[in-house]
Amino acid sequence: MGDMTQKSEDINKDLTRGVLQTTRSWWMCFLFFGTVLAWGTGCFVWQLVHGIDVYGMERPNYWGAPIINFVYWAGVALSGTMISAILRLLHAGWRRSITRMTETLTVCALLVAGLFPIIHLGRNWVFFWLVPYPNERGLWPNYKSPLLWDATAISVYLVSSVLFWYSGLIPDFAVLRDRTTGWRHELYSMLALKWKGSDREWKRLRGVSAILTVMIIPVFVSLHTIVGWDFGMSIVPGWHESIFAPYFVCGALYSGAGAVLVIMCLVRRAYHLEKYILPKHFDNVAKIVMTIGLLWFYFFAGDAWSDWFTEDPTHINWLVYLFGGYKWALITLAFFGMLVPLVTLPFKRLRTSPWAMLAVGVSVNIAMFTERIIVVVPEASRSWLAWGDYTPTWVDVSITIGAFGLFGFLYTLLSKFIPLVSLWEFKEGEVVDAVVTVGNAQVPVTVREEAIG
Amino acid sequence: MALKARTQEYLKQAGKPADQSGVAASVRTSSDRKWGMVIDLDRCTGCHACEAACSAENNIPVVGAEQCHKGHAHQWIRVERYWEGNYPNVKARFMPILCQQCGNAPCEPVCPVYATYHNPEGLNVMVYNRCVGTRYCGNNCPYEVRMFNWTEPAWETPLDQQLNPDVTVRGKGVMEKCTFCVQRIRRAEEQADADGRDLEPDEFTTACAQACPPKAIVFGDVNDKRWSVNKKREDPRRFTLLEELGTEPSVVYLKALDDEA
Amino acid sequence: MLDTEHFFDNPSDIVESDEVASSLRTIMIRPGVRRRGLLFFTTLLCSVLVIAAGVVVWFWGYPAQRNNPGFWHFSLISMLFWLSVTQGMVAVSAILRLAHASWRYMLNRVADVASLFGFWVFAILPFLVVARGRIYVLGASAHSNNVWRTAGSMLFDSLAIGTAYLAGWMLLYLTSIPDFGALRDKLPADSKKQHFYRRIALSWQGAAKQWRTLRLAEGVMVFGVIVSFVASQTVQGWDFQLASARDWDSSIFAPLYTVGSLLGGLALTALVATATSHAAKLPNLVTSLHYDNLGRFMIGLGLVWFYFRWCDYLTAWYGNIPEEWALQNNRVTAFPILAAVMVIGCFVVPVFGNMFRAIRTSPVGLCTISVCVLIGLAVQRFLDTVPTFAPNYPLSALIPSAATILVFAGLSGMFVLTYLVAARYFPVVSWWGLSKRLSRMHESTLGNGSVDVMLEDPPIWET
Amino acid sequence: MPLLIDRRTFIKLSMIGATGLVAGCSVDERTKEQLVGLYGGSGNRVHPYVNQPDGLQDGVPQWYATTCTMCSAGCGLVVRTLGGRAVKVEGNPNHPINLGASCARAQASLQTLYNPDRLRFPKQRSSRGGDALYTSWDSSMAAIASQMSSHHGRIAVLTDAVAYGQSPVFHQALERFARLTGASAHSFGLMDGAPWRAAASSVYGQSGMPYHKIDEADYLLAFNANFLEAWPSPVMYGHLFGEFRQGARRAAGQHGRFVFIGPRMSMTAAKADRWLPCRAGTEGAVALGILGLLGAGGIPVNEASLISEVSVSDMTSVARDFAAAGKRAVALGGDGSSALPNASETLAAIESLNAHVGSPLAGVAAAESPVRVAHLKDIQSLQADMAAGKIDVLLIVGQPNPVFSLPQSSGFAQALARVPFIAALSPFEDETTELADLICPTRTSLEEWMDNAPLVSSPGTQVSSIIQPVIDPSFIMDDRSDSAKPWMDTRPILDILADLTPRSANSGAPMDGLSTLRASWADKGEADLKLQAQDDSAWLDTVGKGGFWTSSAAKPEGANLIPPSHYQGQRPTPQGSFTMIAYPQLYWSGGRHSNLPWLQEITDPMTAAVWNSWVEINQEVANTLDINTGDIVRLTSAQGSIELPALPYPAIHPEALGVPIGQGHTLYGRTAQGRGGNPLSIADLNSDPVTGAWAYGLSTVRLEKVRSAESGFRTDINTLVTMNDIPGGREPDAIKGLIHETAVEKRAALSQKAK
Repeated sequence: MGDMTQKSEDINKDLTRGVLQTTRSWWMCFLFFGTVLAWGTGCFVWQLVHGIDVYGMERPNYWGAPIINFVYWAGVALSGTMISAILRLLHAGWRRSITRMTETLTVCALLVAGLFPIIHLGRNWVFFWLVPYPNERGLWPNYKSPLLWDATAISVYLVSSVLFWYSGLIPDFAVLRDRTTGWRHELYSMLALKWKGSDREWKRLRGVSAILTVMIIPVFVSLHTIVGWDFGMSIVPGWHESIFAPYFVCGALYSGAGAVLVIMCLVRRAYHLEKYILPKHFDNVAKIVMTIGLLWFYFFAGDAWSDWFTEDPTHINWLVYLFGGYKWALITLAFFGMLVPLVTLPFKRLRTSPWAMLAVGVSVNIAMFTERIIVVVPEASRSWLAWGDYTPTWVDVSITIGAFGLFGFLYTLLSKFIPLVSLWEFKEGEVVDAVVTVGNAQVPVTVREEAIG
Repeated sequence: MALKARTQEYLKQAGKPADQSGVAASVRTSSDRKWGMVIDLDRCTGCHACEAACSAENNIPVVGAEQCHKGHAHQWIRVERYWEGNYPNVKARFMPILCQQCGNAPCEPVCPVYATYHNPEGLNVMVYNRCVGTRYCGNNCPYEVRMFNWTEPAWETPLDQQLNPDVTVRGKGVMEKCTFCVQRIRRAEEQADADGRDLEPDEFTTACAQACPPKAIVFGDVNDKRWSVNKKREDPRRFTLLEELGTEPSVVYLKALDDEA
Repeated sequence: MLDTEHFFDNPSDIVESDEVASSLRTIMIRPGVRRRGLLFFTTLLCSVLVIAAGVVVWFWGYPAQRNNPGFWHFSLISMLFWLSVTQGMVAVSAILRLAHASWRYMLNRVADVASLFGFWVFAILPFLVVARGRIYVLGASAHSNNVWRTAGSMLFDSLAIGTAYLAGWMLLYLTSIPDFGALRDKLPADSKKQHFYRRIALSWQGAAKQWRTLRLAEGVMVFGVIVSFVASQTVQGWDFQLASARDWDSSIFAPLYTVGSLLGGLALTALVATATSHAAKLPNLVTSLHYDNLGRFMIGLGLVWFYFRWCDYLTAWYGNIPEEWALQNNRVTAFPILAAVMVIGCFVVPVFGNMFRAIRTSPVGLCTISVCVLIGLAVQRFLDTVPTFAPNYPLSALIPSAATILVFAGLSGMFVLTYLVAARYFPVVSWWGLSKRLSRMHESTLGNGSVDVMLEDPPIWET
Repeated sequence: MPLLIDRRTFIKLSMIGATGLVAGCSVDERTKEQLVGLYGGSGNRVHPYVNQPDGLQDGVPQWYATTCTMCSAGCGLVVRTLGGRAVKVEGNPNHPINLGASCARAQASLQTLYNPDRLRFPKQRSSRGGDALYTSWDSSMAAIASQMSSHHGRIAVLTDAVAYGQSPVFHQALERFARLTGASAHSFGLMDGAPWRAAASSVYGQSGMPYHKIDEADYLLAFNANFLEAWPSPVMYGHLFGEFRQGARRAAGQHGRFVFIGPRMSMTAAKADRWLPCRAGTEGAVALGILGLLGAGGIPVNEASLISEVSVSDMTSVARDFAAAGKRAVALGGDGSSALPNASETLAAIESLNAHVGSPLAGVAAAESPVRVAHLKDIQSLQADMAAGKIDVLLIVGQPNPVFSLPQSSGFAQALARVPFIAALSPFEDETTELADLICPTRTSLEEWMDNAPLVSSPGTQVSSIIQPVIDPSFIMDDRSDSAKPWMDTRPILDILADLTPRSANSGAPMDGLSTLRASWADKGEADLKLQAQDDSAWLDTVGKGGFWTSSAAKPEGANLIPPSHYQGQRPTPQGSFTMIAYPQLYWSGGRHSNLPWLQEITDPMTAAVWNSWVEINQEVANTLDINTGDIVRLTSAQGSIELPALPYPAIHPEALGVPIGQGHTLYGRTAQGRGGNPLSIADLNSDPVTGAWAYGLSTVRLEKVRSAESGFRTDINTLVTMNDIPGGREPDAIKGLIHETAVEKRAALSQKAK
């Protein structure tokens, strides 16, 4: 077992290098995202002062860039849960090295997504009226409104994903606590909650993560169902569809999985984790992207088809507008969201090359952002008695870029404080997947984790 | 009109939809009054006097050419002109569209802060200082009659002298719509209570109905048969806008008549 | 106990071990059916039912019931129910192959045989699809929502349903070639049957290269089956179910009916597998591991089914558009008991029932759950279409009458007959599947712990 | 030292963060209160309870009856004031003209009262063209008085025909002022009643504005008569039209037919059952053609059809229906047909249609005593005097604004330059007062005493309404300056005229508006009016009621029938050029009211355009010339050229271009300046031969495209903003065919119900 301890020491050194050393390129990244974030916040303050008029919205379509961003970022936020919770439920061993990365992706994306319901308000400074706090006038928010379901779903999902993320981090904080001095030591010892690594602690940690895995699945589905029902519940011709809930969940998974590919490639390149994130991981995530891509296309076609199917001009106007004025969005969606994945994903050689998968991840996310535009704007532009159009202004664009800036800023900041590959999970994986020689045959033996429940 | 006939027959057979609207049943239509309006499209000459009277009565801000270009105009009642046919046999129809004070309003359940709710007198009331500006009600209104304050409204001195103190001046970020001149309803009710009597029929009316030269708009209490609005509601030319959406609008239109024969 | 020393030297030796051989022999040699006993009795009963249903429909249905949409609608619904459930079984087995589930071998053949029901469908469906136009003109809406707005519905519906069955047949035939080969070798030389099997076994020698091409073909056909299944269910979901729902073009119907038929297929696979293991007197054909996994799969599908159903209901309720809400409300208030049966059958029983390991792993438990699921799905078909006739027809005319129940029974008889007839000609329990299962999955002791040793097949596309 | 932040610093940090956020976007509640101005005056100054405006009680509205002078109809108004602020204008329910209704302009009259661009203090301009500096009232009145006394006999007064033209007391005061100072009085307004009076005298033998009781008519035939829009009495005709469509006559279920013959479908034509497009300016030919068919003079029908492009079959069917309707048929001329080169002949032909049928529904209500000369002839005579140097002092009263309303090439501005001293008494600065040496702010009609006689009233009713100040303008405070200084210092016109009239001649002449008014009512002809003016309580009742009106049975006078039988009107336009129809838009009253924000923002009824003017081009013609909505085109005529955004219009004659009058101001306050183009500046100067009234409605122009429309909004490139709900203004699919029903369907429904 000697080589075991030596190997775990190498693993510790590799994985905590990102946390302990601050390279120049990290600072460059941090400052770049910081400036983009500052530009975005500046635009938000400009919108606060001048009112919603700075966006390009008008009478029939009242929702624009903030809602599109909200749906997109809530979609990206679903990826972490899928990787860590669902794959753990399905005993997919290969998930170990990327769970921490994707859960951080979830937390950051969710923080960004949580901001947009406040940005899109007409009177942003009274956003707290949406929170059901007791007040002397006995006024409660209206729980029949899908926007309230949104607020609840996001806060529940934020709490549960932070818990899920933090519970996995405790052992790693303990490792870092023992390797750092000065204020870092104080910080990590505070965060590690006096973790000693005793068997009782490991058993309790496994219990917590088992429960969280099972409980987070319904929260993860309900978040994007409710975001879908923001539109499904209205009676706007294009939005009043019963397929919107599963359609949005698949859309979210699709862009989430794409984001996972992007993050895996970038983090692997940034922290030189070639030994930890293997081509096998890219291969499996790419397969997830492909299956969910097909599922998403099935729902997308179902939504558009069922409007065409009614032969009622009011329901078909938005489709005419989609194929007319918004043809550019449809072409970007078709090219980036359907053609690129369909061409690259079936080939194993492409699936295992990180840079190809980065390209596919980025193209999937471009497509899904355009798809959110297609879901939000054309339908609202062709209402019953009034038609309108939505031309994004510079504030719309800079709020969107500011959102990416905020996400990047948070991710680089967090990657400074937490190791992006979970140490204990990775080591646990090494032991389990040993190769056993039985007779003269080398048999890959996987000790299956005890089934949950 | 196949669609309408089918709805009628469908509702009759399948029973009325369950009584659920944005407000608990106890609050809804508990008082005996229900305000309604009749707009006779044959009389309406499209002169927009109602739009001017409404702007004067309800402190509607003037937003300027650029905001109009961006589609941010503020008219609570707008008189739409629909073209039909091509030169030379072309027709133009005038259609005043205002908040229909729906009995079953799609904008009520979706407001997260109860800024718009259904009051006992059958009005869809807008609580301005409660509105946080999510604009979901604007999306969900099929008649597109909800106007949003995209920027801070401004009246240069002395135009601010003309502001009507009975109506709140809305700030930026608040949704607003026709309220059937609720300030006039309240003033008439208070006056009646002060005199210790009930509201007499046709005692008061809304700003647009009062200004309309051809008397196309008639406003009144639909539950009290003595008001003149009820006689007009039985006119065989009656129809309501987008009735198939189940919004139960309280504004009844009377068809215009063409005599090309 | 199997001696594990040679266990891995040559996996095919395991077949020769006595335990495996004995169970194979029982299946192989007596594919036929003896005169008396349970099998004979069921064959007789089913053929009587089928003939009775045919007579009723042909001699009484056409002349007397020409203008009664209720009668024709029920026969169409029952046909659609059995059609979707059989395709569901084929799809479930295809999904298990795709997901490379190690416990799938036994269920694959049992589920694939359901595609033979296609022969009955090809016989009956054209009549019903032609009648469909008339049913819905008399019934719900003046213009029936025909998903193929422009083209005629009959051609495209049959095309979609037909391809699903064709793909099922090809997969069945391909995976049963090894069995035909075994039969060819086992039967006495140049007897008439032996000639027949030699011709359809396509010179199968069991060589490694042949196995590899078989696995590749199986991989391609699995993909074909799944795609055609989804297409066929989409068409059924929108065209048949929505044809009668006036103006409520719920886009969720396609996925709802896809998941519904998967759930039904799963339930029916469990039932048929248990029945086959009893009929073939092979107690370890379907072990508790199979039931456990089937149960879990059923929980997942039950949840997804209820999720789609809830989307449909909530969108109509919240939108509050009279036509749409009247339809949904009519479904629930006009037939409260049936609505309850549907929800309990398709959601409460499979999801909460299967949560308990004891119920899930016991054959009796899983079979009762499956029966409830099938009842729930049948009621769902009834509940989605009949209330829309309400405005035109008094509800009394739409209660299933004796004739319609007989038609349903006839169709069920057809389904059972498919299995019995198929059993005469080739093993309903696949021979190579059984040997593979027994050889690949075994408890073996490693040191002092016992470890489930499982020889992982490389995934299909890596052959 | 543990790094832990203790609780107190943590709270401090978060407070700083929080306040930072709040300060950034806090809304200053104080400004909102200021806006509404709860009590008297504006801003946060609560009026000392001591010197309240009369009868002011907090929160209790005061209603004052007055009369609207936004156009010459003279509708009765009732203005609601709260805390000394005029808040809402409503129609006076018992006024016979409008019976409680009011039009968009009446509602916007409040914005003339509280317009930010009002002239606030008298201004003196040192040199012609230099910038004007504020002076005091006394110095400016002294300057005018001295100028007038030193140039006795060489003085001219140019008054505003719309604001003061309908006021008998103003006429009296002006005529006495002119007699005593030897000034020549001229008045100018765009829309002219002269052709009407000429036609009435030639057909009915009485010179006056003809009336048409269309509410009792069954067949209405309008020749380019936009009686629901700008002129002569839109609210009265609006009410009558409402009755015509769904009034007592329709209770019988027979639908009154309304046919409109005109080159362009105006808002009124949109309400017609049938619109017969005719070549611009040839309405007279159609009328004469129909007269010919009815066998009462006129011209042969195929000649009429050749001239006007209205088909013979249409004309015969109209003539047949007109005759069939008998006494219930009414033919109607309007502002469109009275602005043609052959205006009097056209109107005479139209009125003789009524005379031929002998319908009691048309006639002349009250003969007008002073036969007034046409505005164009009047202004051209003034221009001639000025050019000849005979005028030393010119006094401009009100807002005639001839520099804007006459074509540049008419030379009026150059003539003005020849006058040594010009003084303007006007509430607003406009293009004409720009050339004046002295400008004194007068009050708008809601702030002064005046009376008003409506232009048209139903037969047998004599109406004389009263205009009274509804607020005391000194209570409009300038809340920017800290001292409580009134925002403006204005004086009523009657007081100014009284001051300027040389006092030595008749001492004891009434000094202020109220006394002048009561004096003029006292020496009025009718007995009961005289009584009103003398007895105080009777006078208060009259003022409270808003005026005095009596109605007696109308005696139908005989119509002598000399039907015209020749036509010298418009011939087909030369090839390659168009006929520009400059029509008065219903809100902007010929340019006078385009400085009111509401009237700019409320959409135009037919084109749904706002904040701009446009050129209506026939759809096919626009397609052939590749002109789309919003492209900038140039109209050039003999008089000059203007650039306007084009608007392909589905309902206008191919050879005609419709341009609304009212925009294109170069100097008229922030709301009106620099918007669209002014068609009057390029209108031809030809006039009606009989009366000399200006035929601004018809000019030949050439059209060429300057550049195509750019997306986005820029004021400098004249972006056209249209507010159609559905682009192209088509009927939305959701309510296709829902909002109208043909009479055939109605009759079928009625008979089906009857069965």
